[in-house]
Amino acid sequence: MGRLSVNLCGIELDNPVIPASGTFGYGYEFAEIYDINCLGTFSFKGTTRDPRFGNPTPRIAECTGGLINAVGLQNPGVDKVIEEELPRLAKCFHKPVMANVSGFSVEDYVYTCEKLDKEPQVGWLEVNVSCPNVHGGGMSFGTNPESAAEVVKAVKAKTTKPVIIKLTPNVTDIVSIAKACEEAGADGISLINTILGMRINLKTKKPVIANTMGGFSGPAVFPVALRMVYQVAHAVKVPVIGIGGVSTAEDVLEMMMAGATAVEVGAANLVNPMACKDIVDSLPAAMDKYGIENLSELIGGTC
Amino acid sequence: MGRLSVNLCGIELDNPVIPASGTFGYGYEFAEIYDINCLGTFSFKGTTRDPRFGNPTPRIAECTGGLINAVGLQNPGVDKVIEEELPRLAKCFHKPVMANVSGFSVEDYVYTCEKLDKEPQVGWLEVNVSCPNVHGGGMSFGTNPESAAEVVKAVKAKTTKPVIIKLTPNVTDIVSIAKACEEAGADGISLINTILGMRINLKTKKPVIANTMGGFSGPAVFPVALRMVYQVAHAVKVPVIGIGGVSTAEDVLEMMMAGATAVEVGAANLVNPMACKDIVDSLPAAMDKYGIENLSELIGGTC
Amino acid sequence: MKDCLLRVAENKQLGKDLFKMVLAGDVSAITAPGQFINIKLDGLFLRRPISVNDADGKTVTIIYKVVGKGTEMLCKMEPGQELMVLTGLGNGFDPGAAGDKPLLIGGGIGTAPMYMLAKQLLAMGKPVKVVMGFNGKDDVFYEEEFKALGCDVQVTTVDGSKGIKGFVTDALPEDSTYFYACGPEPMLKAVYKAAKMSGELSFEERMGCGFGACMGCSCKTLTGYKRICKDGPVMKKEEILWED
Amino acid sequence: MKDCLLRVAENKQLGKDLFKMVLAGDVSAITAPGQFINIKLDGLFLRRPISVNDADGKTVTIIYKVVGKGTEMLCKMEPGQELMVLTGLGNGFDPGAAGDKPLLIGGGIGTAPMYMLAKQLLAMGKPVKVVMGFNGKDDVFYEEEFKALGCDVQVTTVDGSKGIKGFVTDALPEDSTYFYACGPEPMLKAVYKAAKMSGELSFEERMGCGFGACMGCSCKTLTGYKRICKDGPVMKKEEILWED
Repeated sequence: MGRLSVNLCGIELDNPVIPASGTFGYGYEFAEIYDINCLGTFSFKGTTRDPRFGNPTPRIAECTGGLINAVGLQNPGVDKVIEEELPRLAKCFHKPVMANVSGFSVEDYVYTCEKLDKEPQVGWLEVNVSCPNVHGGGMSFGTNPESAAEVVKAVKAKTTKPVIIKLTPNVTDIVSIAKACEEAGADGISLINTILGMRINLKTKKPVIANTMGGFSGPAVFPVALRMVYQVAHAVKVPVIGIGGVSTAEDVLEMMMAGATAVEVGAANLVNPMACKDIVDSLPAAMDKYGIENLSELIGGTC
Repeated sequence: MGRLSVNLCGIELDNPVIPASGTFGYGYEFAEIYDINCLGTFSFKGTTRDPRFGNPTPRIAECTGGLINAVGLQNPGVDKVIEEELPRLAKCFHKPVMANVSGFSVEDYVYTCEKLDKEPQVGWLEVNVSCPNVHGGGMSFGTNPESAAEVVKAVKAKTTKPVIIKLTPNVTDIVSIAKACEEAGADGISLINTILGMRINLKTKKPVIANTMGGFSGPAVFPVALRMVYQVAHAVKVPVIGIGGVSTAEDVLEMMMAGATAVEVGAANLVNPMACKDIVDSLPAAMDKYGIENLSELIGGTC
Repeated sequence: MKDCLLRVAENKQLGKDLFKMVLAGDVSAITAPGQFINIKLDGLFLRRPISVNDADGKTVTIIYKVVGKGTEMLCKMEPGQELMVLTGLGNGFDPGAAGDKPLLIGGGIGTAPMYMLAKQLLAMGKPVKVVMGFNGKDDVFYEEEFKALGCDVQVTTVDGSKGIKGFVTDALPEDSTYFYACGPEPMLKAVYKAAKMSGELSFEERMGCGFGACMGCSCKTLTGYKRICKDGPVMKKEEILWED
Repeated sequence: MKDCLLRVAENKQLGKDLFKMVLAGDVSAITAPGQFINIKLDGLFLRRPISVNDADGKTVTIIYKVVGKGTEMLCKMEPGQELMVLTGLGNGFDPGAAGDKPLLIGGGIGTAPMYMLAKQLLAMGKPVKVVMGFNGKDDVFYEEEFKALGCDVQVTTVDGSKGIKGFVTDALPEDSTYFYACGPEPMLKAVYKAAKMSGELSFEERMGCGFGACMGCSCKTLTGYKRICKDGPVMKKEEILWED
């Protein structure tokens, strides 16, 4: 157990740095450029029951301090993920991986989670009830305490591994939703998913994104994410994973001071493919600077 | 009527650029450095029934692409505003001004609006039901269609000037709130107010802001603001004022393409005191670049 | 793929809003013509992907048009300044598929990547024909450079101010064995329809990462979903699926 | 208040994390010692307020400690580089209130603005006493500069490594007519309590704009609410209301 290690739902992580779903594929693009076993774990591309192409392009728009994406859950479907992606991943990643799951009905979530729960490589199920990109899709579950809790309850009933629920920030009261999920049996809460945003192309006078709107992420959303992590971490007893604009070791410390047990890094991976490794490498010096002996002493927050 | 002019609730503006409440005081700090009559109008410091000091300091935290403030509606109270601030303003500003009003009960709003409605300098009442800084304050009205509408209805019953309701973005469904306000008689909608955010000081491990959280604004929030302006402008018939991170003439055009009739400029004033004048001055060239003859042709949006 | 600090060795204007930049440093990851690099610029969140015009062991050359904030910043860079650049991105063209008489088709700024390809094909002993299309004569660039290499060059302009009046498709030779095309999508579509031979086409899309991680630039093909940035930007004619 | 492009004329290290920068250009808005300037730095949203150490018709000098991102960027600036700077902010000290025997009290970096004040008071023919407090001898700066002006200087250090061991309040002369103080809030409070004469104190607070628009740095005083940036940073002893 080193200075950086934290315990996430009963599984020891060498460090709290976790590439966020949708910014790290199924790992190999990054395994080509560094040994991804230096990570705490990573959350793989959002997986659904059936294969999906996602939304039409353009799917990307730049913003000050971030980007909007409207990928729309492109993935090969859970069966192909189990048949092809996980065996390929096993060759380059030797730690439990976080399986990120999306769905369009409670049955979808249960179907996909049940299959992934049986895979020995999978350490946690991260259930995304918040992706704002899909028409009539995930959005609705995460904006309401009852529907979010319903997904948690149904998934928990059919699975054995820790279930982490990933929440959308596009709500009036994040705390009520987090508490409902905890009561329904969630083993952890991760937040925030992207904030619904939009850009217009001044030349065409039409939206940049084919789908009009998309999910905004990057350093620009960090203060909003930190606030919600603080609110939720002080309202629930299960571990919280802080997500939203984390780009540096200092950001990791700030998220943990707000109450996070671990941290996911998203948009930063897209501009610096070495971002997560750089963060892991620079954590000890940052901890020294701020007088932190072990990261575990921050868990639960300092304020 | 020039290329830049727009009509806001029956009053002609020379241009759509309006410094936002809380970033422009009652005008004179800026009148010392440029002739503020070049503005469309400006929205003065949020005014309440009674004088307020606001929140304890520190009230300011820096973020990527913006800042968090927790000023908490410091103002001398409506009577002093009418006795001292408006006469002083009359010397340097010769256009109708927008009176920004906050309150902690429906009666507060009505009391303050009724007084300001009688002032000949006041062109519009901008009713802030969204300031997130005050414990037990404005927040609650703006997060719920019924309570927001209740404020609008009560104010409309006792006033004669256009009532613009300023909405908070910290909600699940901005459209339902905007529509409820329109039905209750609002003459216009302005959005977004600040997004609730937080920062922690790594050295002290405590929140930067004495009040823990505060309102996040600046270019970082622009994509969220633009999205909400688009959603609301396509759901209501009354004019919409776009607010949130506007810093350049291009940002003004983008807000108007999303459906705004006019635009408020907030955080930009704090880092560049000439920001609003610079925007007004550079609008014609930006319009030429994107083939826009008159700004009024954008009103209602282009997408 | 490598993320390297490259030094601006040259940055000169070629025409209206058109610039050529030479960057020096470790460019060893660039292995094929038609690949691109992705440039980090201060104050902009996303990197800017720009196709490789030429590369040797020590430098990479790009030709770019000033169209927005990123390229405006780029054109102001001075020799000696440094940039973080992801190099060796994308699959690139396959010179091995050229046959005896390859045809290179460039539209506007899409002409740029054809230069390195032409050099490689000529080095393989192939005669290289280049058809390059522009709006008008002031937009034409690199005609002399292609000729200096020894290419057979045909210019077309939409307004007829230089070369053949019309589009590249009005100037396609009949006897080519294989084509390589890069340019705006309407041109690619027209070439796809007009060309009787096989070939490959280089596509553009708004990208997130540029190296296959974010699925921002996916497209559908007859052989499945592809990422323009990683599985492309070059697609074989036979796999292309036009949507709409 | 003026927003001007100033050129870095000098930027040299004075001690551990301590730098002195001279900026040249239009500094005509600086009218009193104890005022501050507000510096725009690329990539940071808010400007960085730093007190004026000295100013003549053509340059302004600041002394700053590297404590975060902004000052880290500042200390890397090289002569010839330019910065947008709001100048002439705040009320500043009132040399006219000094009486016959003014006393200047600086704590740490708060010693910096005392230099311009000392110069003005000496020019008015007053004898100037300076008490400057630091943690240890390595933190002491500008002792020689104050002496060179002709000030009577007393250094105090918390660890006793130089001058009187203790705080500035352990070295206050009895016979001063008026004091001017700048330093950390605990020091200001101790001086407020210890000083028998009248005086003025310069405060710090996290600022939004720095020119009175945002009400970010307000404080309560016995004469009403004041903005540290506009109505301050200097407050008269008699108006101060300590909160805690």
